[in-house]
Amino acid sequence: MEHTANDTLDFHETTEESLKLEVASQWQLMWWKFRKHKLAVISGIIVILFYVVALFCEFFSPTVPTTYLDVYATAPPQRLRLFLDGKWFPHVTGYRGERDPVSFRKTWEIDYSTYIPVGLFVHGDPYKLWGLIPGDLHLIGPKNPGDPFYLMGADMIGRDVFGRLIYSSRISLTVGLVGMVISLSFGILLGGISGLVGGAVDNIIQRIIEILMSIPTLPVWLSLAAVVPIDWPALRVYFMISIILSLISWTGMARVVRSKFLALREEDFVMAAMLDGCSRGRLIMRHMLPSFLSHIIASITLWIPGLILGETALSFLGLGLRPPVVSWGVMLQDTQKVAVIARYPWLLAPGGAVFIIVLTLNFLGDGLRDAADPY
Amino acid sequence: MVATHTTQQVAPELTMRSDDHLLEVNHLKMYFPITQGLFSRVVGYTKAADDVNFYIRKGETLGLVGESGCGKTTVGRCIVRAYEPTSGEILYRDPDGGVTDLAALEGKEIQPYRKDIRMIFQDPYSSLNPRMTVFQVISEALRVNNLASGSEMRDRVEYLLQRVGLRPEYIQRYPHAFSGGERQRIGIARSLVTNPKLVVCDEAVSGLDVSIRAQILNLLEELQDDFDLTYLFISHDLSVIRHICDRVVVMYVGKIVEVASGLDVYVDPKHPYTEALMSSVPVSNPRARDKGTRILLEGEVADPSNPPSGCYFHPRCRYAQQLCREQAPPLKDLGNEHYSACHFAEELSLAGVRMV
Amino acid sequence: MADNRVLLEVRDLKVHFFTDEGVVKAVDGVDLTIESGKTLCLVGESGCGKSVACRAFLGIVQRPGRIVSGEILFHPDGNGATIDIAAMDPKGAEIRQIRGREISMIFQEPMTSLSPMYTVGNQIIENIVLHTRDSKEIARERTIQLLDQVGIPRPDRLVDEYPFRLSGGMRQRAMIAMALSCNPTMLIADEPTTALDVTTQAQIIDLILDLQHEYGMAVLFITHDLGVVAELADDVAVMYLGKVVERAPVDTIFNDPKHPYTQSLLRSIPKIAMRREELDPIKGMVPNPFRRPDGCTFHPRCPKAMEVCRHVVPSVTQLDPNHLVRCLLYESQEGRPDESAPAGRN
Amino acid sequence: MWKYLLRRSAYALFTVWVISLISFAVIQLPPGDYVSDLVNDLRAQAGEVSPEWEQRMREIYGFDDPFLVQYFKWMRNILTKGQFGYSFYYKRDAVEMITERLPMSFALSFLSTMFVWVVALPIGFYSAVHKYSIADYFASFMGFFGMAIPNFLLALIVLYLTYKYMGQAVIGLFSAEYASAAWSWGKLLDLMKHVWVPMVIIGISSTAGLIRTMRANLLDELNKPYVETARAKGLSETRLLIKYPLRHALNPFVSTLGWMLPSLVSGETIVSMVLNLPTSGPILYRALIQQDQYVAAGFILMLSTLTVVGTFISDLLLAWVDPRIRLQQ
Repeated sequence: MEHTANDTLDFHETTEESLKLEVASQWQLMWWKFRKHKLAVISGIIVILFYVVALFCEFFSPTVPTTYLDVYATAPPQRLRLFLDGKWFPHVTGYRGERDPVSFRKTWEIDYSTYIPVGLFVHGDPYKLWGLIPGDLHLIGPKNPGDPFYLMGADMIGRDVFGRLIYSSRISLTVGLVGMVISLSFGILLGGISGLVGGAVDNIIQRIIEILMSIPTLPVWLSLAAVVPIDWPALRVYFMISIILSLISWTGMARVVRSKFLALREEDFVMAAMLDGCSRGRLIMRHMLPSFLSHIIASITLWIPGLILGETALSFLGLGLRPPVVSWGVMLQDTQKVAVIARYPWLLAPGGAVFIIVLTLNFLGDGLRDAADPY
Repeated sequence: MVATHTTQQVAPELTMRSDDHLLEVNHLKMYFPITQGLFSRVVGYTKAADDVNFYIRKGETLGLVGESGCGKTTVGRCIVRAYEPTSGEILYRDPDGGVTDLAALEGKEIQPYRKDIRMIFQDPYSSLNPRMTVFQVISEALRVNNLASGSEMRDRVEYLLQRVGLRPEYIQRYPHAFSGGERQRIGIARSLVTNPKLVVCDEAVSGLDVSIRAQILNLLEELQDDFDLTYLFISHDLSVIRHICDRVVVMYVGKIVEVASGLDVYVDPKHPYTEALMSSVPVSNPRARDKGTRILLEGEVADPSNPPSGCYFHPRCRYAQQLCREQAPPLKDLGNEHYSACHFAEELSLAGVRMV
Repeated sequence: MADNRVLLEVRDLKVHFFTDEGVVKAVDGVDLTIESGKTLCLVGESGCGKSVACRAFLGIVQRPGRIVSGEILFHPDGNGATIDIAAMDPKGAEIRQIRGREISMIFQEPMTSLSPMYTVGNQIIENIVLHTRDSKEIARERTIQLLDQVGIPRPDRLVDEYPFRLSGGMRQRAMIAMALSCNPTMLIADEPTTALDVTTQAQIIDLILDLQHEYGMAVLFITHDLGVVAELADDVAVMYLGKVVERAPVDTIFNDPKHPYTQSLLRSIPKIAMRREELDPIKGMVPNPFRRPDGCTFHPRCPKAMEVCRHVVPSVTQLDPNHLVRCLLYESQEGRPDESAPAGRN
Repeated sequence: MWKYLLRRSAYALFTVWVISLISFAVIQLPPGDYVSDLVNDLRAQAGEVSPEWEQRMREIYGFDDPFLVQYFKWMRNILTKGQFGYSFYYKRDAVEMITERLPMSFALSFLSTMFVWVVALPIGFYSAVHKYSIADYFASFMGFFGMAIPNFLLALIVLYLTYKYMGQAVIGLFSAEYASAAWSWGKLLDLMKHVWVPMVIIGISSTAGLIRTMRANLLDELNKPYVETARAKGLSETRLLIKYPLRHALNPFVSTLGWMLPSLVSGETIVSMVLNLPTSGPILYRALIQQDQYVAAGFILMLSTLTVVGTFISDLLLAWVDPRIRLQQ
């Protein structure tokens, strides 16, 4: 009654297809599962596009954010057209200026009879990529420098909303990341301690987290943000705001980490690894962390939107980042008055960007979460 | 009448009582604190194992039985040192003859013994990390203990896979490719990879279907002979215990109530609890149905954090007397390696399992 | 009171699950008869379809599962009235009149089968009021009486207790009390003792036997534990991959099994009388539900498989009035009976 | 149960105390104080301000006391006299402003909570029971939509749309004729007419979140064995769903009040600023900008206390609906 492999494994049919699945690692399985979630894949692509644009915003923006042409203040968005009379001729419509007879305010109207030729990879405002590499190449822009080119209209002092939107993405998208890193470190540290040590330490950390969670975030954000001195340099304000944003959100992360730790600690395979003789460090890094990581990544994706929204809200109120720094929230400051939105609704464009990135990050995070445990 | 002169408690000596003992557990206690409040004040203890004494001979299979919550898993985990016992000794004889108290070891000192005493888990699903290949799972113990590396390690894993009835080609696969029975085989290979002396099988076949269970039981027996293994077999399934064990330890609420050879415990029990347990075993023979003689236990298993006075079993015992309510009975040697923790072990004539 | 008439007749029942990966034929042509006052045990390894089958008898198979074909004929009383449960709307009022009143069911997990949000009494009273239209007070009296009958101590207090404050054994008793509350003609018990300790299991088995004796109901007991079968069955049906492969009185199953699967199953269980007797397990394992073998589904694991087993689906052979087997080994002796003939009629 | 109640209230009190400390500390953080602002203003307008006068002002306001002393005085006045200090900016008693504005904030948060529950419960329930139906997909999509749009932006869009299509932006909670009138039936009706816009805007993202939570919880519950038990009893599907899974899913529902309230109050604050509602939001904002410290600290304290009380109530509700919590303490 020798048990040979052939005796017991008649039924373990291995086909080409199942073999692929059987030797697939965690990340492969996750990818296959994620791939089935079409909406999440599309969202993922959009999110990546956003971050690529943010990374090379100097190139993607037709202008630099400080450029303004006050004659074109509050000019409405132009239409981008690719053909003229059936021929390839990318152009935008021109403007016709009129002076309001009552208020003497100069207003701009789209003039469909004039054209401003537009080209790809045109030379325009000079910039320094990442503040280092000088250049003047722009993805898109008017062929004759100086022509008005306002794809999303111009703001109150004639700056290009589209270009500023692109520049803002760098700040708005990374404030979320920096905030995330801070709250993640806090969260993993305290959640890990809580989950690993347990007992009184765990109890106390949990109570502190509960207290922090029951404080309404915005008033605290507001009061902390109000503390940031007016004369601080932009970079310092930027980090300060990230810290303020993360101060509140680390609590949730700590809870996620802790509960995951507690659940994992009960798993037999962790005890088995301990009995194999693994040190505590190896136990955590080699046996627990991999099951953790995928969940953490999914949670992060679902959390960044909150931080982006937080920054936007603070800056919108004038308590977050301040000009000359451009972020979506800073841009939205202009829209605080009803009269402004009523007349120049295109100034709400940064809101659209916030909406799209938050929506896609949510879809992406949802897909990642579903794929995080592919077993 | 209690024959006090023959009463002899399992003596707490520091050397082993017999040369063929591989392991001796003496006065083992495992108390889990019950805490309350913000600062986790200790308000009581769950006495999961309370003064447990037994020994395991080299090469034998010792069964540990009892209802759920009786502390059998706790004892197993103390022996593999997944838990740090509250007090007591776990004496282990090294292959070279030296005796070590595993319960007294701390931190890194346990490391050398981890490879000698291994464990097989109940749940074949949660006991294998789904994110590691079969090779990584099985070889982990070799790797962390620097016992082998490279092709030597690979050969060893492949050899073991084959020994437990799996194809060596499966080495790079992940656990999700396997069924419950196959996973349990992987778990067995993991426990054997370090050439252990003692394997603690904690309900190792309880989660499996009848036919797979039989396959695994056969495999365990075969491996015992080939690898010269000693088993501590923890189970609530009395027919499995009967099948595989040489001697049996019966536990009730953290205490040992009876120790005897596999046959004696079934046909000649000396503790009323064992008698009731045996009587509850369904017999796979419809002609043996005899409802009238079955002893049904009344009430519920006692709460290990608040056990009754005297003998813990007295509230459910149909032979209980005043003495049982007042005094906790010691584990008495009744001769012929039969021990019972009942005041009236010698007087009662108890019924064994219905065997037809 | 057992008059041993046929209470439930199942003919060629098929329950399939339509999943994204394909169709799982969980129950694939089951024929059964259950007589009033008797206990039928349905045995098989996990995944053989026994739980799905018994849910179908109550019309509570959940999506994506569905009764595809077959009849479940229920004869509630002696005057010949017949109801086909399989043909009923699973959400309709008619079938709800049968559930909990004519046929009631107890489940495997006593810990989760009762809602922790309501008291034990509330959940039993609900059943009584639903089917008898008695007042709450009368139902409560009956509930206390039932709890007493199933051996729950201090029933007048425990009636107001929440399930999570009771032990597993007590909860299973409460479940039984609930199942019996409307004097059902049939009780379906789906592995009611699997999650319990052996001592509690013995108590519950005795309780069910006692109550059956008293109420005269039929019991359909699903289990994978052959020891339990030997303790309480009158008749046994052995299932493998969605089909009943052998059906006989309990004594015949244990002492003269015919189907190779039943034989192997019996050889797989350790006997308490012997230490280390040779176990002869069935080789291999239950195949993937999406890739069922052709012919006799057991042939790849069968020690007596013949070439013909690979292609020919065996039909039911009647070895004697009470003994039916679905195996090609026996078909040659009898000739091939009509596939559509209802099985197990006596 | 009583023990639980006692412990829970002690815990709530402690939280409020910690919050009071935090809110007072936060207000003290910025360099300078109201007097230095005042001095700057006066210098700009009138030229010279004597240091003695500045010093005297500081003494009057007690700004030179150590932090703990100031905190202690502040707390003592709140607890014994119900006084929150003086608003330097509005030249009024802070408590007046709080009693004027806070009830509005409370009412708005309360109404938003009701809105969230009333909308999320049936939609979540329907979505779970009709999993993967078109309506379910639509609800999920709307849920994502609601979560992605910042509430102040929604407020701006509503402003824009109402201005464009109705000729007048919906601002405030009252029509002009009622804004400063005393309470009357007419004023209440007027409030009812206006309040639903901010209510919906504030509640929308919480509603989206709650629909998703509700759906997920209910889906979990639908597969629980006790549902099968109930089905095997012969209960009708609707009755069964309401009595069992819905009741179970209600638990997390009640406990969501705990996490929803802080975000509702936050949302209320910012939406109020955009829509210029007579609630705490705009005042708090002003006070923070102007370093009007007693007003700011008072509002933060009261708003936070409000949420703590809300969480406390949700815990009590939870113990009331869930016997496991009630009986296992």
